[in-house]
Amino acid sequence: MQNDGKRVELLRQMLLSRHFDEKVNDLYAEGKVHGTAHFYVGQESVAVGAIAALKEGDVITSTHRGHGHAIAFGLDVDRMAAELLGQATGYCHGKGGSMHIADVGAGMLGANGIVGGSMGIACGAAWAFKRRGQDNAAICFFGEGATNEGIFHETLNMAAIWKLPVVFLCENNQYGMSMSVKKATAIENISDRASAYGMPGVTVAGSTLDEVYNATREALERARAGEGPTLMEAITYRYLGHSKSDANLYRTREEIATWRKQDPIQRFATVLEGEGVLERDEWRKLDEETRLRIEEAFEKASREPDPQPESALEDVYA
Amino acid sequence: MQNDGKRVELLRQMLLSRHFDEKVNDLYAEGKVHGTAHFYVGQESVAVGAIAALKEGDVITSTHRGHGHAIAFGLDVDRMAAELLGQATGYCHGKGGSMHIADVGAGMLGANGIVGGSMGIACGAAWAFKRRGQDNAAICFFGEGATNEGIFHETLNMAAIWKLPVVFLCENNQYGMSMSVKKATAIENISDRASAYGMPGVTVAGSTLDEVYNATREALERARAGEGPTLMEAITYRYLGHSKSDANLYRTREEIATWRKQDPIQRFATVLEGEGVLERDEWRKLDEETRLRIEEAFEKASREPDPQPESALEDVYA
Amino acid sequence: MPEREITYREAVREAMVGAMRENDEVFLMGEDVGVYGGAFGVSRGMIEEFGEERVVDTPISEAGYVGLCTGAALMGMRPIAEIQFSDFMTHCMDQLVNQAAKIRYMFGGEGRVPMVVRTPGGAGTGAAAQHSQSLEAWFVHTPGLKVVMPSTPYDAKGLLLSAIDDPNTVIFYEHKLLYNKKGTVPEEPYRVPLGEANVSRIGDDVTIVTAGLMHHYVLEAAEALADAGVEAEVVDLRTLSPMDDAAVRRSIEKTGKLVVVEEDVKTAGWGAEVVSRIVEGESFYSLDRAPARVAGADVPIPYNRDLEAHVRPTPEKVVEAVRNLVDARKGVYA
Amino acid sequence: MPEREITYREAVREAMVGAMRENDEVFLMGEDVGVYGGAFGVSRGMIEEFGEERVVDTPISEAGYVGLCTGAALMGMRPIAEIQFSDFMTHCMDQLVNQAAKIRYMFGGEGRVPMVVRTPGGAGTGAAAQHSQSLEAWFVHTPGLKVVMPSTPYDAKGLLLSAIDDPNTVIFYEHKLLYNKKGTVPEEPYRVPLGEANVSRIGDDVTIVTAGLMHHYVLEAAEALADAGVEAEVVDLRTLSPMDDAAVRRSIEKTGKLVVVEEDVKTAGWGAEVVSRIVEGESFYSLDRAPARVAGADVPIPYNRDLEAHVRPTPEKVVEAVRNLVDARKGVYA
Ligand SMILES: Cc1ncc(C[n+]2csc(CCOP(=O)(O)OP(=O)(O)O)c2C)c(N)n1
Ligand SMILES: Cc1ncc(C[n+]2csc(CCOP(=O)(O)OP(=O)(O)O)c2C)c(N)n1
Ligand SMILES: [Mg+2]
Ligand SMILES: [Mg+2]
Repeated sequence: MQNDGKRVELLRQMLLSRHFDEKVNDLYAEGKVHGTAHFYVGQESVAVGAIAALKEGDVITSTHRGHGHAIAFGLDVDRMAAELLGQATGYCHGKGGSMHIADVGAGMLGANGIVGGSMGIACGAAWAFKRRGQDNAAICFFGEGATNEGIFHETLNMAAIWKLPVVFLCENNQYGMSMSVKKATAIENISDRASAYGMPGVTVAGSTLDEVYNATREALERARAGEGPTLMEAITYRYLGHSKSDANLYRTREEIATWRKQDPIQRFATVLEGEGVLERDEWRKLDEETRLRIEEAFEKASREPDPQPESALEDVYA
Repeated sequence: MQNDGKRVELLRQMLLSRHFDEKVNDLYAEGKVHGTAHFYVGQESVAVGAIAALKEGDVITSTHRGHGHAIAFGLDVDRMAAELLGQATGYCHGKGGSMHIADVGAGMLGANGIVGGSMGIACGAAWAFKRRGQDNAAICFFGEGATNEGIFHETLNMAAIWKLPVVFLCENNQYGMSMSVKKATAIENISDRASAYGMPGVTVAGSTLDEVYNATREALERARAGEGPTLMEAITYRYLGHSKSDANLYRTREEIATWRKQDPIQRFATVLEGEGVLERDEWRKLDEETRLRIEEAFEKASREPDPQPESALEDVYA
Repeated sequence: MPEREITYREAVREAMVGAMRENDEVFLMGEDVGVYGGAFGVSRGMIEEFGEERVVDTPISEAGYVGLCTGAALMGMRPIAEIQFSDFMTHCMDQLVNQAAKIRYMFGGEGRVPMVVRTPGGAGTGAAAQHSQSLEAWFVHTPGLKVVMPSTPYDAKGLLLSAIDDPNTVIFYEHKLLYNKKGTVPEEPYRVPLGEANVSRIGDDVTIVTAGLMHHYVLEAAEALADAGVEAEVVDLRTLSPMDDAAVRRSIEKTGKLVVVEEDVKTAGWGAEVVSRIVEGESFYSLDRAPARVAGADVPIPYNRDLEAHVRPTPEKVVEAVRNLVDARKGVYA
Repeated sequence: MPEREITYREAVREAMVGAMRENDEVFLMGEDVGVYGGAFGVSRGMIEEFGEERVVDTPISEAGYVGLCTGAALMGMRPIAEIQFSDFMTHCMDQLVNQAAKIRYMFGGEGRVPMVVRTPGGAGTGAAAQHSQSLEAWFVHTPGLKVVMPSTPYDAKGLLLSAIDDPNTVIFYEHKLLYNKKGTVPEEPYRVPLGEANVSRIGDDVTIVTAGLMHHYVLEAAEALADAGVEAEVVDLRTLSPMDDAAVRRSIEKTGKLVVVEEDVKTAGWGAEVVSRIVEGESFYSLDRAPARVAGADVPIPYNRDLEAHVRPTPEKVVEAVRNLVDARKGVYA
């Protein structure tokens, strides 16, 4: 388990992630961001807990719902904000937007607008680690909806037969857009699918950061030891709509309220309080501090330069 | 179980299938057929045993290795032979060849040159049965290699959640082309994959016709009762190369010899002998009779007319 | 009686609802088409009328459900599959190209696949590279498929009804930026035949061939051109495959000038086929100028609004291309 | 010293072997590429030298392993993926088009995917509709991908080495009917640059643009035409994307006549792009005849040998098209 300073940092990351997405949500409502975005609010403990178990040189792949992964991986919220506003200083210099934020050099191999789209990429990174004899691993994040795409099946099978150092981390937030996991599959747990590939499957309470952290650490150890991949399922929930345009017709207010009660941030803060790592007013302060950090990021980003129109014709080929 | 006459008929179908493919193999060797073909020799008990459990109005989908399924389904060897020779009187009027033999009206929804290519089609037929309230079912044949394609995953999941009347019949003949199932997957049995969809999985000895028949009958009963699909795995083996051009470098002579010892036709004939249904010389006679029937089919086919060249431009649209 | 105006979205829905009332074998299948009403709200309200057996929410399995619809169609049903964004057609290419498009031919004419695949294409929504593509040229290049791309609510309804009737697989392209567009649409069912272009504006000076959203950009450009004394004849193809090049040819004989306006990336887009069909025939000799294409730039669609506008065709770019063509021999749009 | 002749198959292999000896980061991955040596024997013997870690047999999971190669390339490796028949590219369209082709652009230039996807295309083997397609136009229509289609053993080796060096994703089309074709190939490594056409025959009367197997049909036709007094200039594009239309343009200025010969189906094939690039520019005014395309018929490939021949381009059809073009204004090949 992490030391106290690290644990406070994890809380800070969750708060940063929460405030980032709440801010973006507001900006959409005000018509100040265009395109679309998908909010991670409610799921923060998964990205933060899992990524905390990584070490230098490890990589992640993300999804359409990628802000939280990026922040947990340490990406700069200034450059993320700039990207969302389409600025030249954004991670993708304004070409990618919310669904394509990446920092390949750092090991964040990209959000992805295609459901299941990054599963091959994660395996390829793991392949490179293995071939190069590096002691590194990849975490591949995806939603439970993605586990019904063919690519899920193909990549898990290959990772298993070649014992690739990758952790498949399914964030089961109960819905793929409007489709309930109960209707989309006829199984109890998504992690049950692991047995189809001969790899271990494990389900954890996604709202409990420590559970996510511990399970990921174990899976990463297995991966680094050459024992191959693990299918991890973190049970979680998204509070907000699927994307900016979602009338939430497929679920009830009560359901959302119930999940909000087991909020991952609250929960972790309470744990830290119990451990005597952090006092209540300290985390209130942290909350405010991170909120302001995000305000500042978007404020700053709004003053960044637009890309040159002609740059639209560049970067197609290397 | 079937009555005596039916059982002799099943033996006859297996023999017809064996002779058909051995004949085609010879014709290739002599350069008398072009394109490619995949031989079912050694697997006959699977198609014949499974299809024996069907009833009027049921359908099947087949694969690149489809001659045996077609014959077991009752397709006319004359028109099959004609198709292989590219004649106008063939099932596809010379346009399809070995990999596309079909008789949609009869319920044989086609061989398929794409690995996994017919799995969606089988589900669609099952969907139609269900929607129309028909008491029918589909058998979807495919090889163990096909179970690593994404479409396998997607269609099994959909069939499970919607309880479609379909039996997924995996013919595990140990190889997908040169790729051993042991290397291509990290699991014991292909039928273990059923649990990823919440459907039953069952593995049977494919060389034993009665086992195949019984398991299929059960699966079909389940399907017709609205209880949904089953993943059946029949352990089997192909004696000949993957296709006409295969140097068999990936397996040993001994392995082939071992499997030939448990030949499904021999085995079933011996059972019939034991049951007193058939005497040894009767099955020798049947063997010869079916061999001649195939000779005759190809002889006849060779005298059939070629299609008109202009017909190549027809049938793109209905 | 005043003519009824409804949106393009409603027109598409009306066609589906009409067909489903008429024929129990028609059903709609896709991601979030049920209570959610589809990502663009096209099927909103349909599950209430037809139930979840006929308005079917699928898992995220594009290949799987398009394959299933192919099989159902082969059995004589009339499936309508919805692909949430046309960019995801990449997932069901095998089902569409190797199965649905070829089954009839491979089986020697003994079988048919009367399926419709509806999908919204196009850019302009800030959704970036994986949610903004116009990939219809792939399907135009696939024998056995038909490709439809209506530009108005009227055509959307009439063409979709024809597509559902058609015994072949039809790829039906909608456009996100058209869904809210209103137009006159009769309440009763009617068919607009597949494969027939619509000459939506008469003019003597130049022929502009287009389809889908671009049709509106072209009409806008045509007005601006008219102000400058150039009368454009506008041919809305409506169906890209089979392509009504005869209609284009007739117009060219009059105008002697051809501009194609397409949203997809220029290189190997369907506009190249329009140009080629015209120039490789007699019409070549009717052209008094080099033909021109106004198309998407050969890049993925960028996120930033200005960058996106920079790479897309616009009415202004159409005007410029036409003026270059008309004004001077050498001013060909490049 | 006599010039060494090897087959196209051996040339492809030699490029792979050379690159793998030079650079440990290069590997080959695909179905049956190991002991089987690939469906067409291209990688035969390679697993013996490089082991199964670098010559990797995959499960039948085209999307999966092309996705894996995409990721490995993003990490700086140099994967070569083999798709057993180009018809199965339908399975990995998402990985190629939505991921590999766009990653660099979507990431604002911060990332690259130096992957090669080798695949045999084309008909003529009696393998029917699902094993005979020429789908390269789809990739020509995809910004971010390069598309190569060598016609000779020399080009196959030199272009493949360039493709492996290239920092972008390259789709490398081989042809089943070329594998046994022999030609002079230097033993040492050399590069043929991507994007440069080869004028393989000089002539004044007509320009014939082609690539791949069709190049040989065209050369055969050119000989027959020469006997009849028509001297064709032959432009072998070699790379379809980026397309060297400048080379075509230069030739047209001399000959004034254009015939494109492509194996893929005519409608919306890459030949339409060649024609369009020529006619929408200044070259339009250099043409003294309507250009013509000789292409595959707009049908799937049928099984029967005669039917197959009927729908494919042949040297005879090329001769006929050129003669129609040269002889008379109205005899345009339709
Ligand atoms: C291939 C593909 N199909 C469909 C979509 C549209 N889509 C975007 S997100 C989404 C739901 C994804 O569900 P899940 O994987 O559970 O992730 P979550 O949104 O819950 O985080 C859908 C259907 C897409 N982007 N890509
Ligand atoms: C999508 C696709 N990939 C690859 C192939 C080439 N291929 C044809 S059969 C085959 C092996 C199939 O193995 P399996 O499913 O076990 O069937 P079997 O041949 O053993 O009957 C392969 C790789 C194909 N036809 N389609
Ligand atoms: Mg989800
Ligand atoms: Mg097999």
